[in-house]
Amino acid sequence: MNEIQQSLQRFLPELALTGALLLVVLVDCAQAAWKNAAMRVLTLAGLAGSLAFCLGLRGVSGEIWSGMMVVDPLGLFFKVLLIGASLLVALVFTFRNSRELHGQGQGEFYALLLAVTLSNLLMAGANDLAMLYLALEMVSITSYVMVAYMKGDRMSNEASLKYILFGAASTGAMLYGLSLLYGITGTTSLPGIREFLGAGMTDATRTTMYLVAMLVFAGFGFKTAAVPFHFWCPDVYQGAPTPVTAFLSVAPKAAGFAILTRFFFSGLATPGADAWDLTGSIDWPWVLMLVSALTMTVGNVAALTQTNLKRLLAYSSIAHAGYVMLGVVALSANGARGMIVYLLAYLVMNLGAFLVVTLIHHQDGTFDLRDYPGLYRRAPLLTVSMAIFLLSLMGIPPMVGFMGKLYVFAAVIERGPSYWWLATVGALNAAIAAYYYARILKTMIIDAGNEEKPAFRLATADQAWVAVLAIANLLPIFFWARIEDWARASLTLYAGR
Amino acid sequence: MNAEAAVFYVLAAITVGSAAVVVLARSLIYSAFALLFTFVGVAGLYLLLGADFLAATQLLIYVGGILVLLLFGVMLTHKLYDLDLRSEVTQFLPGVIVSIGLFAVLALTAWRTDWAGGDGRAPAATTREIGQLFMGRYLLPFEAASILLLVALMGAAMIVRRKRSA
Amino acid sequence: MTLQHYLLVSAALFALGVLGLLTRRNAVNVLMGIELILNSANLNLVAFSRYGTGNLEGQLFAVFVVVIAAAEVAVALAIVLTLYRLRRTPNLDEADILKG
Amino acid sequence: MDFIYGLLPADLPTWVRVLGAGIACAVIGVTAMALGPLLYVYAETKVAGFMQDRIGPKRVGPHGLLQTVADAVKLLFKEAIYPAGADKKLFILAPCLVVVGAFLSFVVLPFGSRMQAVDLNIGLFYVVAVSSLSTVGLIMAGWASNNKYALFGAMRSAAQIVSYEIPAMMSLLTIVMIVGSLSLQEVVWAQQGGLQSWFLFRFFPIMPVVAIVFFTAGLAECNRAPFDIPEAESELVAGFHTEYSGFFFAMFFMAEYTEMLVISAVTSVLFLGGWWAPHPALQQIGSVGLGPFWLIAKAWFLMFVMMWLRWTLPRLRVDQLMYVAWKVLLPIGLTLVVLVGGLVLWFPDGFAWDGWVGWPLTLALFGFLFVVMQRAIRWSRKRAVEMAA
Repeated sequence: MNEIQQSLQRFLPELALTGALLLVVLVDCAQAAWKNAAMRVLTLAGLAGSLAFCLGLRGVSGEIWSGMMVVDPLGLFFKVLLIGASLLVALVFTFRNSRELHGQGQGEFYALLLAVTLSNLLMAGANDLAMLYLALEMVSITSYVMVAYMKGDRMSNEASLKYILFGAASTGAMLYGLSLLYGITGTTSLPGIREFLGAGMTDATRTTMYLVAMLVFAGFGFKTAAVPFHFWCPDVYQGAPTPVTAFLSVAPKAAGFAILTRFFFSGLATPGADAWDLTGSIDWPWVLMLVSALTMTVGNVAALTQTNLKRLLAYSSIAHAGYVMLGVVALSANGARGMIVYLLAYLVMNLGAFLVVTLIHHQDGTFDLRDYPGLYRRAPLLTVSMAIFLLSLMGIPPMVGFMGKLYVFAAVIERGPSYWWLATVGALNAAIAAYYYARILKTMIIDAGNEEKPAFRLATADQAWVAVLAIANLLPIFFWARIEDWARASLTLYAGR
Repeated sequence: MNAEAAVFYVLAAITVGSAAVVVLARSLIYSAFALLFTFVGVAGLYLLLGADFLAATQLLIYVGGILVLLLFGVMLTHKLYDLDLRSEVTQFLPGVIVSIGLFAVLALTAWRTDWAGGDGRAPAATTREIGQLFMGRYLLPFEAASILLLVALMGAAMIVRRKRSA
Repeated sequence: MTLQHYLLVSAALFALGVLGLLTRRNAVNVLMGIELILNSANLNLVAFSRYGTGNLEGQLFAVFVVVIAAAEVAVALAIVLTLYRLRRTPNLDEADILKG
Repeated sequence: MDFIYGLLPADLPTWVRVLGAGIACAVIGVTAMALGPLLYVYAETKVAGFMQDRIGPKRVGPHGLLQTVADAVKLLFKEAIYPAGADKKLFILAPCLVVVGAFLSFVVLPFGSRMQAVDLNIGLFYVVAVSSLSTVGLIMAGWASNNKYALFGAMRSAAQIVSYEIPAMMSLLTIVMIVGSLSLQEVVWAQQGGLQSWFLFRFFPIMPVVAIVFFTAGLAECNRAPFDIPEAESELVAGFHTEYSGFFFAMFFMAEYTEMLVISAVTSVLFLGGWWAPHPALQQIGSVGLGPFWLIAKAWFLMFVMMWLRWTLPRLRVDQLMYVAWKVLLPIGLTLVVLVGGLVLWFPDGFAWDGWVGWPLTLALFGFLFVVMQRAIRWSRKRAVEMAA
């Protein structure tokens, strides 16, 4: 009983979300006019409460629920990031300012948002193969439903179908890999697996570990949309309602990186050594380097020719996953810090870009870049903010995006000359990306538009949120020391047993 | 050849044979009904492995739930009473080559790897222990799974329900 | 019977499931292939649980997989039904608005 | 099986005795299962006749006793007709699956303390699990018939069975919580000591409700009236077996009545003490155990209740059918699970009034329900007449 009580205390963020989820489902059954407002408030309150509970867990480290999950600073960082992403999405995107969601039932949306957040948190702290797989599938299944949210819309439906078939196949492959891992090590708990692998293994088993790693990576690659498991990504991001796209491009991806980090560092690292040291079983860096380089390149090159902004941002988000992966490749504390910083930056810049796209779609009903000329005159605030978001995505100082790139590139270069080619690939990619981001800016600002279109009428709340997100891309540079302290403090993985 | 081996080979033949029908049959409905035998065969293998609880779960959920759902899916996505439920096949040859290669790799893995060894005894009668584990060590995944089922139920209902005329 | 026998059966199921994924055009049929894959992984888990350590972890994992599979199929079929309602086809390659 | 094993001469080799006992069991079992429906169909016609002020069968044999035998013989010799365009393989396989699904449940039914084919420790779970085979069989039959009414009937049946399985499971869970085991034999042993310790009469106002939920769901699971929408003559001809004739039709018939027997027997095991006599003194005559007698008597009584209901209650509409499953029985079932869970925790020995007050109260409750239902039916008939006039 005592253990359950202790687990519950360290599980308060998740409990708050669960409570809010159940309440939203109940309220949705009511037939009242205040229902929608109540559900929105409940959702926001649940998320905010969850965030508040997270603060109480600072510095706590340990196993909960008999080793099914762990609480540790890195997990906490991801929890804050994930809850923050959901909170921002719930605040910024409303059923009023999105043409796609307008008129759809609201209860399920909030319930699903809370459910995805909850599963993301479970994923960030999973410490057992069963829990890991369950959490991953929970995130996936709830995301499938969110993508199909626009009833009667062909694109939404088609996107969801592709998503679910691709997702089910890749998680199926991952499950097979996990089952083989259980067969090799005889346990499903990550610390147990590390203990076993740390004791050394035979050559035959090492070969099997390659196979396991490949199969398991199918699942993680699917979640983080890394090449070659990225095929679903553009279709899904284009077909889903834009708020959902914005959410999916940030939260599950971050959760994917959380679980990737935990699986590789907590499950496969050498016990006793530095927490960021992997077993010498497989040449991990080379595998990850290749994936990272391919992901960046494929994403950026494909984005070059896109005119649909949702699709363009989808490809660019694939590329960004490649940059984040650079942090993982470095396999060092600095690399992990780079990953953390990059994900933080990515959250504010990507959500901002998607918000602008949504607002433009709300007024003009288009996602096509060819309809964007002349926007500067019609909506100066949106254009300026978009410029900030895009410059941030490019990695231009002093935006946060620059800090993210700086940290990951530094971490890679610091690893030695054999890694420098990767940094070069990354730099080249940044140049390609700069081209298509700049093209959007040019279209919006310089190209002459059709003067007949009316000026933008934006709600005050929407203007405020755009401005807040733009400032969030600019300001952090001024109190960077605080952020760096936080990132450094988050670099502890619970690795005991 | 002892009795256990005989039972195993029969079950394995049923499982793999019907799985092949699932994948190769031209008619969708044959695939679906062949899946029944795969599921039952796998349930039999579970029994042989001493996992009686899991075998019953397999029957209940796979046969009574998933298969019935799939059959509904097959029938609702075609003209009813249409006998010719064709399921077209694309890229057959490359697919076969890939799967044969995959099978070879997995078979080799199964043969060569040094799997974690125990004393070779089956876990004791499982139902009670599984129940206790669900309420003990696996409490969190157990509860999380219930949330998952709730959300999936809600989501599936939301997706198929026609848009409100409001 | 040894562990390897069961692993072979499961490997065959997995390969057949992948074959189904690769060659079928019908969405429901692809789902069947996915079920084969999940079943093969489950068979692995139970076999390892029996012949490996003799602990129940594998069996419990398998129970969760079964539950997840059920939820996944329910959602997937809902989506396939909507596709059919909108498009009058369950075939995947006719779902082709999203391209590029 | 042990029982018959004991009857065989002890000087035979063991394997002969085991084999002999096995074969004898199988023969007796299958014969009983196959011939039972003859009896039940006869009973059904007689009950129906009585309820509707008719005489029922009376020409063939004394009191028409051989009527069903004659029917069966006719069915067996009738030509098996395959509808045009039907899928012959599946058409034949379907009734086999349904029958197998129905018969497999018998494996775990305890007829006496030692009269049980296998005492699986997942017995209850097993009973629920094998019944899924029948569901697939139904869909197969409906599809293979190449007839849209058959297919509609099959899909309705399947949807209905799957829906009602959930409340049935919920009420099963309460019993499992009280007993702490899934083995049917242990469920029966937990009800030792006569009438007052049967589960139906424990926790007075609660267990009767559990029993009603289970029995109602069971009734729906074998597609019996008032839940016989899938076979509603006026809408869907005869449902999934519309196209069947001859031997295969007989198989469906057999499966249906076998399922009725299984549901009744399981209900008896769960709530009516299984093979225990109402009073310990009635448990055996001399050295002969009366276990099978009591179980079969209880099961037959419940089958009679099923027939009674069939000829009394009007049929539900499809939407009402689903409404009852999801919005009435399921919430009640969930509440009961929580409630009984609490009771098991706080009153491990049952309520104070469980002993000698519980069962008369329960019977009074059922009597009350009976009267209320009778009134309701009479009232609705009167209204229908008024409306017509």
